[in-house]
Amino acid sequence: MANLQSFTEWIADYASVVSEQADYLTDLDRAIGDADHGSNMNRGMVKAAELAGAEEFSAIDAYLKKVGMSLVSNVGGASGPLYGTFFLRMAGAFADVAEAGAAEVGAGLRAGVEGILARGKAETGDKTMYDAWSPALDAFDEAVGAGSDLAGALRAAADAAARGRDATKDLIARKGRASYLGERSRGHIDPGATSSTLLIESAARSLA
Amino acid sequence: MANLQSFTEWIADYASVVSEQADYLTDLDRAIGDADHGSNMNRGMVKAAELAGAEEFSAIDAYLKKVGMSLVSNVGGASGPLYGTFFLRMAGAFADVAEAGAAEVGAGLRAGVEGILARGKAETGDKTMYDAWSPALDAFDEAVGAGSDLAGALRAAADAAARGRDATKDLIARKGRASYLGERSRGHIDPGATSSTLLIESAARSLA
Amino acid sequence: MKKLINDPADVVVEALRGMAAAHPDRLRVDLENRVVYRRDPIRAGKVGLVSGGGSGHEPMHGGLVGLGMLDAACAGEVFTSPVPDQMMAATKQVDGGAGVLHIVKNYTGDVMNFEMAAELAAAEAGTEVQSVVVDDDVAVQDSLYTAGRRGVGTTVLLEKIVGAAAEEGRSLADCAALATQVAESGRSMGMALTSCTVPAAGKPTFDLAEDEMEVGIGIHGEPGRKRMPMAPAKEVAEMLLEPVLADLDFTGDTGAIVMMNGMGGTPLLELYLMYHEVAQILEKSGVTVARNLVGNYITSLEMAGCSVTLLRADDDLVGLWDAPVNTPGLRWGV
Amino acid sequence: MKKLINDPADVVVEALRGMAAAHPDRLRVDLENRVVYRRDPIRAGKVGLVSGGGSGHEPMHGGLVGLGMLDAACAGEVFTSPVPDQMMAATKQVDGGAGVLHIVKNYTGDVMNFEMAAELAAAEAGTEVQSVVVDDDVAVQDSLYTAGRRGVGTTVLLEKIVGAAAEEGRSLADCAALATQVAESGRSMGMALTSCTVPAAGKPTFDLAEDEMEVGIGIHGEPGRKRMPMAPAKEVAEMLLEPVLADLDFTGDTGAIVMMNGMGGTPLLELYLMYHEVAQILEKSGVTVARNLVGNYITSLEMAGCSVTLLRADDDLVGLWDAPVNTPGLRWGV
Ligand SMILES: Nc1ncnc2c1ncn2[C@@H]1O[C@H](COP(=O)(O)OP(=O)(O)O)[C@@H](O)[C@H]1O
Ligand SMILES: Nc1ncnc2c1ncn2[C@@H]1O[C@H](COP(=O)(O)OP(=O)(O)O)[C@@H](O)[C@H]1O
Ligand SMILES: [Mg+2]
Ligand SMILES: [Mg+2]
Ligand SMILES: [Mg+2]
Ligand SMILES: [Mg+2]
Repeated sequence: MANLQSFTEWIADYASVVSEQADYLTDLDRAIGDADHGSNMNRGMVKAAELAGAEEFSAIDAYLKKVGMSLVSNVGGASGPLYGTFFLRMAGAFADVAEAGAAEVGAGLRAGVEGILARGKAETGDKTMYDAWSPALDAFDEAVGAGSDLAGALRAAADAAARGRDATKDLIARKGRASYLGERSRGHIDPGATSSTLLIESAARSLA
Repeated sequence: MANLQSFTEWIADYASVVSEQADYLTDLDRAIGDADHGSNMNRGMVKAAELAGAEEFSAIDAYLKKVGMSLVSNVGGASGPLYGTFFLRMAGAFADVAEAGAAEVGAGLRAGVEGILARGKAETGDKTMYDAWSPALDAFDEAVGAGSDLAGALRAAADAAARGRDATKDLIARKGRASYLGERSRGHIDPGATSSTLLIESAARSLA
Repeated sequence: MKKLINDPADVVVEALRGMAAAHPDRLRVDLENRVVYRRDPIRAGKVGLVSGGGSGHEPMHGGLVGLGMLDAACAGEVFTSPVPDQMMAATKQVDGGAGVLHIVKNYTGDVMNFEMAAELAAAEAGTEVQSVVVDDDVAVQDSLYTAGRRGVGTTVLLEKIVGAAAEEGRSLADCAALATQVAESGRSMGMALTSCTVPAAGKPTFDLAEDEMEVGIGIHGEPGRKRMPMAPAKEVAEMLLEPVLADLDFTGDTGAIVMMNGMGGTPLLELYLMYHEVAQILEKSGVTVARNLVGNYITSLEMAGCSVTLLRADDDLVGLWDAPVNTPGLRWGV
Repeated sequence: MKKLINDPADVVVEALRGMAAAHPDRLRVDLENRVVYRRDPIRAGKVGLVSGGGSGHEPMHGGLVGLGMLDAACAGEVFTSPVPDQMMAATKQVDGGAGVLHIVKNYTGDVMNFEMAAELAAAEAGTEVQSVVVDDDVAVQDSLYTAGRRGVGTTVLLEKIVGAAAEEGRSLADCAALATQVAESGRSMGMALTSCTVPAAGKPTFDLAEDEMEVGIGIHGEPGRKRMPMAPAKEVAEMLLEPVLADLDFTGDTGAIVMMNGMGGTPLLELYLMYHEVAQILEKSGVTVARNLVGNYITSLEMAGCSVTLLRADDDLVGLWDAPVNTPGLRWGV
């Protein structure tokens, strides 16, 4: 079961992963974007990770809402509104939830991803972060259906996300900056799919 | 004895030498100037060499005057007025001279160099074209004094110019663009001293 | 990376301090929100014009704030869209009661952040906000199923023209309609001789060989549509104008406002040389140049290269173009 | 060499064609003599202002021709002084009966060519010509026994100020005296992050390592006084201002006109950042900034780098500075 503390650990863990991987994320974005995805995410996650220390939170939803607002306010670019909306919508799914099991976390992730879709209007195969999220959600639900606990479901989601991320390599981008490259976007992994996979992997470490 | 034809040959010969050496002159100017001496001289000499074909000249002085005016009008930079003045003043020394021997050519060169001094106010050791001309004139006069004919005197002058040119390498520039470099101008041969040496060498081939 | 900067993280805010120091007579800079405002508060009843985007395109947008042009410009990190907080702050400040127009370049990030800001500003302050999205870059194919074309040079011309309309006192609806008209009448195409280096990234976004150029480039150091061997200016001009002219109809009496824009690292000497080529092609194509701009207006840091923008302009647009403007980047009539 | 050009030999004349095409409302270009003139003939009784020099420093000088500034600018080959024929043609054209002032930057070539032109113009046409030689570059030691200091940034400020005085109808003697005053009151210092490539030469004039900068640079791609490791903007600003401030006396009430100038390849973002550093140092030094310019005004092709110019300016100079000017490169009040 994941409680408020698990969620703050998730954010802290992800912030440290992003800081380590910032150059890599930026390199991915250099190939098919504008070379800022790592610094965008890092700028936002540094701020988001500071929230837990600066303020006393009493509930998961209040905390996730602040994380979302902080990302919206600090990241900019495409990833700011997308990740910000993800956390804001996820927060909405945790009203009155103090301890989250597989069902609650699954609902939360799905609400978040619906936010990403609402903002970005991406579809499967557009070579965006959704191409990591979509198989991750499916794998999560499948694992839960097969009797997995939260830890197992998150592990399955992370693996699926990684496969989805790798599969973006062969796609032609149809959304975001990489779409301007047309054919030339093929052959490169999508940076946002990569940072999203890292977020799910981090959840698998922290939330279960 | 040098006649009008010898002088047009001189200009034609020098034009072809400058065209061959333009990159080298520009390289010298790149080190301590602004990388244009070769193209400046080449632009001017192409035009000067065209004069003889385009117009019928009846006297050396009229021809040299046109050469000087053409250089003034086409070279620009420091070398334009300097070489232009050289030929204009040299022309003045050939009034009524149809056939020039060592005495006339010596007087002509000296008048030309006085023009360079009047324009540029350089002194010996300033690391300019004057550092080629000054020993060249002295060597010319000495050779004439020792009984040399025009050919011998020009050969002596060319050798002395080359030594003067080489000696500019160790000098610190005090005139022209190279002077802005101070100490850092040392170690490089002066481009103008090089083009002047080529002019005297060309005279040794053409005027005698 | 060689730049005249201190810490790469401080580039944007330190440059904004420089703008504040340089133009106290005309600008006011909110350093915390990173918004450049006109010095004087908005005139009651005037539509407020807000633009913004990533930094690194100067003078756009901060240098285009002033009489007859923008009321506020939000500065994002280098090549990164600003965040909704900045746009909300700006929108509230320049609401003179007649509503606010957001001028947005068509990039996913810019569009989404401005969208969030408009939703929030309407909810929080009740400010009426309309938006125009500029997507004029013919290097990118337009499609409903992709992010569509990028917004580039036409943005500058639009900010000038709609700025004049707002100054005249036209309504929000009129300004928005005019903005849409301008956005639809402008097309651009760019190319690069070199890449640029985002300060935070520390190395060039792409590499070009000594004999290559990148054609169909945007303004963020993104690679373009194709890499080609270097070509003479004349051919470059043809390559840039061909798709622009194919996409704009100049039959009838309509003239063009032409912008020969430098990407930041190309000297004016070359821009004028390119303008000569462009003017010749336009003459051959029967396009009358009503007005022109030659210089660095929408740049990509220190990238060497250029872009051409053509705007179909009737007498009304040209009249608005000629109206007084007083910004650091564009000034006449005052 | 990567440039937006056709044949390197045609760069200057093709760029002039571009200027002519871009500014038919304000300029007239004599392509044969390579002189940029104001469109309208000189007003009888107005002193004519002629400047010129090598090309590659745009907008200086051709882009500074117009109301309130130059009457004519002679364009030499890239980085090569124009020839006397050009200056003579210009001098005769802009002689409105009140004489002509030649504004010359202190380079051996420029000085000698303008000297020959003045001698010839006086002899041929009887035009009264006076000259001012600008030598404001503190990177170079002044001395009677050398070529002295180079003329750089102060030239731009001088052309604006004396341009306003001539427009006011001041006499040749007054304009020349004012020009001398301005030349003596201005000092500059520059630096480069990269070299530049003269089109005809085809390769960079000097090479700088990735971690080096060249301090005390001129405007012709000449190497500077010293090569140093790259430093933060703050230290660069100190390095540039220190010798400038040491050479100008700002005690009393006199303020400064400050120009933060880009060398052609440095983006405005960095110039504003540098201006912030400069403004801070000036404040600490007790120097009041009366007016400022931030941008590319006297450049060195695509060189990355900057220079700072400080001009001691009393109320008279500031008044002349504020007078209307309408050139492609500088415009206000019109
Ligand atoms: N419409 C969209 N829907 C979902 N994800 C998107 C969309 N557009 C872009 N992205 C994601 O955003 C990532 C880029 O983020 P980032 O580099 O921070 O922003 P920007 O593209 O504005 O520079 C892409 O790799 C992609 O995964
Ligand atoms: N005052 C002077 N007197 C004599 N020669 C000079 C003087 N100044 C410069 N020179 C000569 O001119 C040469 C440079 O010519 P050039 O490169 O064509 O002109 P610029 O220096 O204007 O670019 C120098 O190498 C030097 O020999
Ligand atoms: Mg990006
Ligand atoms: Mg030279
Ligand atoms: Mg970005
Ligand atoms: Mg030169």
